[in-house]
Amino acid sequence: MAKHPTPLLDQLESGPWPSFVSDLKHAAEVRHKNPKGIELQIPEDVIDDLLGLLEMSYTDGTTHWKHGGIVGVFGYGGGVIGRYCDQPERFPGVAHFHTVRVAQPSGLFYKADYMEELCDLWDFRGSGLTNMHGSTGDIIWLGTTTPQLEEIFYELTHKHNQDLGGSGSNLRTPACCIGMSRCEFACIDAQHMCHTLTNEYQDMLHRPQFPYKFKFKFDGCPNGCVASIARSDFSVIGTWKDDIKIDQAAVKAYVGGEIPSNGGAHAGRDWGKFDIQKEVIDLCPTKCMSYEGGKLSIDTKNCYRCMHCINVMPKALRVGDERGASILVGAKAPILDGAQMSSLLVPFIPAEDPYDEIKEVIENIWDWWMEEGKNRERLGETLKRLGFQKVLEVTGIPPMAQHVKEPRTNPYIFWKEDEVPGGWSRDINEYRKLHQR
Amino acid sequence: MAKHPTPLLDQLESGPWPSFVSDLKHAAEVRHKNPKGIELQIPEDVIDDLLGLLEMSYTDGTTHWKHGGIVGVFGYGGGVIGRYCDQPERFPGVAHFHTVRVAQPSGLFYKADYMEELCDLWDFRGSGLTNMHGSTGDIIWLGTTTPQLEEIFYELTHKHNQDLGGSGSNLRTPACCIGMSRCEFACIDAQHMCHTLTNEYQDMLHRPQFPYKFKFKFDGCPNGCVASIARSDFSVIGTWKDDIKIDQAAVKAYVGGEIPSNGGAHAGRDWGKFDIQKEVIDLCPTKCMSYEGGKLSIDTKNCYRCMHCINVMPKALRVGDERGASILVGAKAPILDGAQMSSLLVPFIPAEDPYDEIKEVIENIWDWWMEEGKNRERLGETLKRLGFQKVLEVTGIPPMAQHVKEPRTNPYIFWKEDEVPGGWSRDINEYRKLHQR
Amino acid sequence: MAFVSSGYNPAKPMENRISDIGPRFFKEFLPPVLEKNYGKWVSHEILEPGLLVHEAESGDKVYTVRVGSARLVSTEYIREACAIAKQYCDGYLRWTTRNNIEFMTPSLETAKALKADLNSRKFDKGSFKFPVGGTGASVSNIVHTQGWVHCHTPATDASGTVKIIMDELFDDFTNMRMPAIVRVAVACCLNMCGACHCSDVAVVGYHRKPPLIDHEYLDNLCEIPLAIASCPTGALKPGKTDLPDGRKVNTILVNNERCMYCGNCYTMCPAMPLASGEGDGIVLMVGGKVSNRISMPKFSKVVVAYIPNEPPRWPTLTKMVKHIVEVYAANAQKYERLGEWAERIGWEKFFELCDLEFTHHCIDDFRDPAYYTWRQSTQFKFTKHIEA
Amino acid sequence: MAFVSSGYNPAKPMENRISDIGPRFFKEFLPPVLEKNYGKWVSHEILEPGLLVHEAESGDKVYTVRVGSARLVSTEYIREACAIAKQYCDGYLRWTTRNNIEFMTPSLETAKALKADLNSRKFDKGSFKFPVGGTGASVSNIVHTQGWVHCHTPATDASGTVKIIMDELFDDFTNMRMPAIVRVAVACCLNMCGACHCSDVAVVGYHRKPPLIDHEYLDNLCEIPLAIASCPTGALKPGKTDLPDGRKVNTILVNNERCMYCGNCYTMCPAMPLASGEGDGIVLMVGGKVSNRISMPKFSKVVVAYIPNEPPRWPTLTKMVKHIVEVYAANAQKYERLGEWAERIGWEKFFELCDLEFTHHCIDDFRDPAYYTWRQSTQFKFTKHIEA
Ligand code: SRM
Ligand code: SRM
Ligand code: SRM
Ligand code: SRM
Ligand code: SF4
Ligand code: SF4
Ligand code: SF4
Ligand code: SF4
Ligand code: SF4
Ligand code: SF4
Ligand code: SF4
Ligand code: SF4
Repeated sequence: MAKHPTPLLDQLESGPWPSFVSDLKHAAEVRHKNPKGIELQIPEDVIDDLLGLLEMSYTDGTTHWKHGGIVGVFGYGGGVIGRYCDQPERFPGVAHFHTVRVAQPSGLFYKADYMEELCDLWDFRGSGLTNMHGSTGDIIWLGTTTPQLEEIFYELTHKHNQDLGGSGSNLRTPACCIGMSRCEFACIDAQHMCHTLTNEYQDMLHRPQFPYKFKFKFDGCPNGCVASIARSDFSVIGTWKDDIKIDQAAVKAYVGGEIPSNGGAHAGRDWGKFDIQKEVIDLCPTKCMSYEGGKLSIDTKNCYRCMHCINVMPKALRVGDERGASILVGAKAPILDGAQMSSLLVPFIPAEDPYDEIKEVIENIWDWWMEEGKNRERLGETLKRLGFQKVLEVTGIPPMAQHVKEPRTNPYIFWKEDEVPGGWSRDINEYRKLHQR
Repeated sequence: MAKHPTPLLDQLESGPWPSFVSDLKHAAEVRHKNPKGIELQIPEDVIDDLLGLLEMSYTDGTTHWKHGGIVGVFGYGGGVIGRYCDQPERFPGVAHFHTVRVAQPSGLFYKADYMEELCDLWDFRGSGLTNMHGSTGDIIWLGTTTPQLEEIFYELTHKHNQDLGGSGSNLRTPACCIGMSRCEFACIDAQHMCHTLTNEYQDMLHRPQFPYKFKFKFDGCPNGCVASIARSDFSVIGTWKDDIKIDQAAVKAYVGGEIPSNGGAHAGRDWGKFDIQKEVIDLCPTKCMSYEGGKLSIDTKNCYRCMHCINVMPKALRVGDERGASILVGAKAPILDGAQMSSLLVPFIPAEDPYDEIKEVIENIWDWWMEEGKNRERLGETLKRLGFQKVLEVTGIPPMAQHVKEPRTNPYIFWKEDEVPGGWSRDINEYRKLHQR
Repeated sequence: MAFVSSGYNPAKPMENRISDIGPRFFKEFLPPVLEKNYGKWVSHEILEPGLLVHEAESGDKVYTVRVGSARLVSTEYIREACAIAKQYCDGYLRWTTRNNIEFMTPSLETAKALKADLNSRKFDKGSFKFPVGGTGASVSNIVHTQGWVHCHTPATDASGTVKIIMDELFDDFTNMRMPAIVRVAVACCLNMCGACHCSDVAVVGYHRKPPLIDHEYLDNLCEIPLAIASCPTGALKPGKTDLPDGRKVNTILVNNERCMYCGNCYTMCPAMPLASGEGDGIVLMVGGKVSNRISMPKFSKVVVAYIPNEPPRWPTLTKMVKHIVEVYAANAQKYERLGEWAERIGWEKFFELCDLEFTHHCIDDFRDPAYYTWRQSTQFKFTKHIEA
Repeated sequence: MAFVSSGYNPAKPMENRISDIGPRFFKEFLPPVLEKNYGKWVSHEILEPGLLVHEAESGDKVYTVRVGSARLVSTEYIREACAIAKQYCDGYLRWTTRNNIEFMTPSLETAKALKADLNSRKFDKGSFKFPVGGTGASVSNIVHTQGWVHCHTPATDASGTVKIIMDELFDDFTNMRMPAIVRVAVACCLNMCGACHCSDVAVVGYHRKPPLIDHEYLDNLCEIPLAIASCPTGALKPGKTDLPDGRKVNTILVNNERCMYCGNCYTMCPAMPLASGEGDGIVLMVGGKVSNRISMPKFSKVVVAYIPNEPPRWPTLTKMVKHIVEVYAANAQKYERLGEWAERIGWEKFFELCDLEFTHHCIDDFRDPAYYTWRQSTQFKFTKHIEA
């Protein structure tokens, strides 16, 4: 018998999609049975009480978690989100229900053994509930009590060689796509870069020194599988400079219908015979391709490297060899001034270990943002407030037409005093000599 | 011999384009000769002094007109722009140099006799210099003295049945394209509407009662030959609802090259044989056309009425029969908050004499803008400040997807108190029953 | 039960302290075939829904089976996934950036057996544990957030809405009949931790009532100036109020007319809750994308300003999402993302085809950029909205 | 000379006053063939540059000859046009919305004779009086403003810049080899009376120095609070200053760093002039359009932030305008307006093809909408700017 009846939540057990309610109920049961005889460090009822509390939310349509709560581990300004419920008498198991953010490995690969070690720790010292993964990328452990936080951290670092992730006005846990591990499109080593920069900037990740949060994300190519352009203050995206490599025989095979288009991604419907003109040439955003006499050509200097043609014919087309990254900056969610996507700052930058060129850009931006950013102002907001020009100045990047989709439509142009002959100081009497009052 | 040497201006006499300097010099000469023996009411040297003053500007790179000056005719709050030069000793002929704005007839048609009468009056009581026409549309008479203003007005109204145009925080002189007088594309009678509304709102035109200036402009069709969408607070543009009328035989004649494309507008270069697919079908912004088996078809419900196909084949395609107007609002130049083009308010409205439906829209907008608009705030700025929703409310126009190019990307949605069950007033104690502190 | 120390000494927190070691190095965890061919992949193919093959320069192949997962998962569930990984994949597994789990093996045969096994595992009430799918032109898993399970600011639940939407769209998770990928995201408040702002379909919880002020405690709990400064619309000002017991306290006054319910003030001050069972609900946004493919990334747009919270199964929400996805599937061209389709046909046509009411709430009125979303043209299509 | 009264009695201004009669009714002035076929036109054709024929349902035709004109014209010039109208066109004529003059006749023969006559008339220093052209895919006349001829706020001249640009582009006024119509506008200050903001080529005069304060007179001449409120960037504040003679006066202080030289303050207060021979000049904007043809109307974009005033013939300006028009003519497709072309190839390509330097001034930093002009994508073309 469940501790709290959950008639509403029970309705989430039907339907094909994996039911978190079924999972939680099962986990609660196992927790009570405790077959491994774990010396549970937080209430045995934690999951039951979570379900009960959630049922209450499902009934009255509001959350029952109290506002914030500052808890954490010594010396770190992040990695733990404090949480207390507003019905501790009825649901004592979740009176404290803090989150621990565990830093994930680049690309979210795991060995089962290691995962199981982590599960053991979390069953022992926490609720056993997790998010795989948090939206930023961390392994999220949901629900433990304040006294367990240091214990968990100690075990993680001492036994599992494993650190916490970010929260607060810190560098947040960087994330990347699967990249070179398994993707033929990767133009940069997103996973390695992510790992390297995460380690390089551990201090920024654990100790708040920024105006607000700051996120890195690394996409291996413009397909954007980690959505860096939408959700990171600093988005690094692989790209290339030279020709797309074309295997003309394979192109013919696509045209002949021997290879399924787009790696078979559209196999669920009959879209008719593959039509290279309609499906590739005409959809190219710059119309820089042509297919004539059985030969595909691409006018590289007009190519946007949008990936479309390569995505459609991955066995015929390959990204170029002169690879590097584009850097875009400033993405963020809507609070406060409306959402932003990242804006192109560096069209092309080398991206080889140890990534010095990229670090230089990062550090220049941080120095400036830490100086000029207001409290709770994301980089994108600082950019909007002070102008894109400013970030060019502090990074020493010359303005380029690539920085804009279009030049300004208003002529409200600021000049620096030294750009205008004579500067700002003028003499009204001189002026009046030519212009009577 | 010229009164003032003008070595710089003289360099504007060469080159093929009509030289205003040559014209002015010639006019100055005629003025001195005064063959008709006119009793000149303002200085004979007015043009010479203007040229001298202008030469001074060409030398020092600044204007020599003083700031503003409030002059006008009794009972009118506009129609005259006061102007004084800042070098009255050197150039006494232009010490006063006020502008008179004479209301132009719709479509800028004139009888020569009438024009000559006006010239006589202006030679007699002014400088004889004009702008044909001002950017808003008026006949602009450049340069007279304060005492002449009432005299000019008296003669205009008594002898020439002619009123002044607008300036100040008034309705400005409305303007229109040539429309039905000579254009086969006219969907509305732009000229008649312009004339009718100008007369209807004479009071608004002459007596300042608005927060700022307000401009009407009337384009017969979406080609926009009077640029109403760019330069009027209230832009009326002809359009239609039903099918574009197609003369299939004439289409064939275009395809066969028998009729020059676009009314011969491209005859100055050899663009090759007319290609209906490339030049019409593929350029249609909605791709709602097709040309198959020698037959042109248009899917009306997807047509944007952009005019392109009609412009290219004016002898084969005609605008539809169910005609009316779209109304767009809020255009203005960049000062203060950046330029605006007009935004679509009424997708389709009947536009037949006496234009009652349109007047209703105008008056609803004015009532609201006069109430809510700040001093020196153009309608477009009020719209931006208070939201497009407001103008829908006051005009009683239901919100439609046509009002936007795209729906909002931010979820910062305002609700009216009565739209939300329970409204704004809530009881913290009730809340605390469910949510402990 | 008894407290068990990890070895940590609270009296000397720095003793033996290890910190700043970061995450584990990912290469430790790479399946051997991936490590061997790192950076040397040449192509891929989706053999069946949820089953991918990647081929390396060396000729090596790796087969990947992708499965959906609730994201809010227990260690029991993770252990089961680990056991599967051990049985079929030498003990390696990974998660995708959208909360799916991937099992990889160099053998097609193993992959097929694995797929069958995964699809056979169910929870006791019948839902799949590891449904195979989410590849290619499908509706993949939903990126989402905490909701009522853990957060203090939600206006809706996340795990529940995800469950019911995925139930509704399940066939399209296991199938690849969409014109292009369809990315759904759920965020339970305007903070949008799910980064909904660039999703094909974005389900966003939001409040619709101004904050409720707990005058009695406000001055103790909050820094009044900070809370006031946090309001983006300037709806707050300092004030005083009389409590029922006669005490006069400093507090914050809300200009309800200017409030847009963003919750920024509540983030700064717990004495200003916004949550309301009758006010809160969902705004539906569509047409965003992240990839740079063909068109540039796009923001999602508000197409339904309000859908009530109807737990546990949010029938109005699921119906609307399903309907939009179906209309999109029926009308868009191959490769065309939802937003690209809507832009091609025009948003007025989108509303018509999807049978959505266009309300004043869909018109942007937030700051100066709003102007650029209005229509500065006579170009529009006549739809049934105009008759209205 | 002696004052001649019109009949107006200054002592009794309302005596016999006629007001609010509006403009003359346009139908009085319509050539008979237009009046007869009013609203019944069926098609048109441009027979030669500057010579149009329109055909009515009735079968009637009217031939129109269009000529360029300086707009700033004397009564002498108008009288000459009237005489021509009387000679060839029964005494009717009109102006176009772009300051051209049109002569209409139902006879082709007359029209041809008229055209020859018009083209033969010149000013004594050789410039045409009535150059025929401005139709079809040509560079038509320049819409413009007052400049140094009459206005108090200009940063450049209008009549002069128009003259030199039209001299430079003259062949394209009389010729129709452009890909589409090319509309040039000149405005002498940011008030942009010429509605430059939507022109293919927009030449805009602007100041580049903050206002110069005439402290001695400011408080007498201006309402200080109004002037301060007029500044869109908040660059002004009230203050006091000591005059050389020791008097302390109320005045306005300018935060030069925040000033964008818009001149709004000067419009409100004559004691704050901005004009400066060394600071003032021209900003060149391109790519705007007004028509709804194919693409929606577009704003012009800043492509050259500053061109010095070089009266009398502004050689740098003319060279740049000419160059851009030539590059456009050589590269755009038939029917493609300048802005449509630039958008199709991408603005980075436009700068490359036109050999223009891209400076920080071209990046928008005015208010929130600026963000939307930056590039939120990895889509861009490599141009020589990137090597830089
Ligand atoms: C006479 C005039 C109307 C008037 O009331 O005075 C006029 C007359 C015609 N316009 Fe216009 N337009 C006139 C100003 C305009 C303007 C306004 C402006 O330039 O300030 C525009 C909008 C310009 C813009 O988009 O920036 C304008 C955009 C058009 C278009 C759209 C062209 C395009 O490619 O976007 C057409 C259609 C066409 O050219 O095929 C058009 C078509 C026409 C037609 C063919 C209409 C007709 O069937 O008679 C007329 C002859 C065009 C020609 O000269 O080739 N008219 N036309 C104006 C002549 C101005 C001049 O002297 O140069
Ligand atoms: C596994 C994963 C990367 C990872 O590190 O985990 C991944 C893997 C692949 N992506 Fe992706 N993408 C993954 C998230 C994304 C995301 C991010 C997101 O959805 O949050 C995007 C951006 C989505 C957006 O634009 O809103 C993304 C946009 C693409 C695209 C562009 C598709 C488009 O039409 O815009 C491609 C190209 C394609 O599909 O042909 C692509 C292509 C691929 C390929 C084919 C790359 C390759 O050669 O291996 C992989 C298989 C795709 C498939 O399943 O059909 N991947 N891909 C992610 C799987 C998520 C999932 O479980 O569903
Ligand atoms: C756990 C997580 C949601 C999830 O279920 O996955 C989360 C949860 C919270 N986020 Fe978030 N954010 C999470 C990823 C994101 C993302 C996505 C991302 O990083 O890619 C975003 C959008 C991208 C961005 O950074 O803009 C995001 C944008 C926000 C914002 C809005 C920030 C902004 O500048 O617009 C807030 C509000 C704030 O910071 O005050 C916020 C605030 C919060 C807080 C701390 C609530 C608050 O107001 O203080 C939430 C704590 C919930 C809890 O009780 O655990 N969270 N948050 C994600 C972190 C897990 C992880 O570490 O992996
Ligand atoms: C004469 C004329 C220019 C010309 O050479 O043709 C003109 C001249 C002046 N305009 Fe204008 N405007 C003229 C048409 C326009 C137009 C075009 C139009 O109406 O189509 C515009 C752009 C459209 C618009 O209304 O936004 C225009 C936008 C302005 C502005 C900016 C208003 C704004 O809201 O952005 C100002 C500044 C102001 O009002 O303070 C302005 C102010 C002025 C003032 C009164 C100068 C001032 O700061 O007080 C100029 C007087 C010049 C003089 O000495 O004669 N003028 N002005 C045009 C009126 C002639 C006529 O009646 O036909
Ligand atoms: S972003 Fe590019 S490199 Fe990375 S996984 Fe996606 S397709 Fe591959
Ligand atoms: S990558 Fe994109 S822009 Fe480049 S050729 Fe292929 S489709 Fe065209
Ligand atoms: S706007 Fe239309 S109706 Fe008016 S003149 Fe131009 S083409 Fe003709
Ligand atoms: S008017 Fe424009 S949208 Fe309509 S069919 Fe013609 S080209 Fe297409
Ligand atoms: S979206 Fe809002 S409610 Fe949901 S987890 Fe993020 S902060 Fe909390
Ligand atoms: S909810 Fe947002 S808008 Fe409303 S008072 Fe709070 S901060 Fe201001
Ligand atoms: S643009 Fe400026 S300077 Fe020129 S006439 Fe208009 S207000 Fe005067
Ligand atoms: S010129 Fe414009 S920005 Fe500068 S002080 Fe004056 S009003 Fe302000």
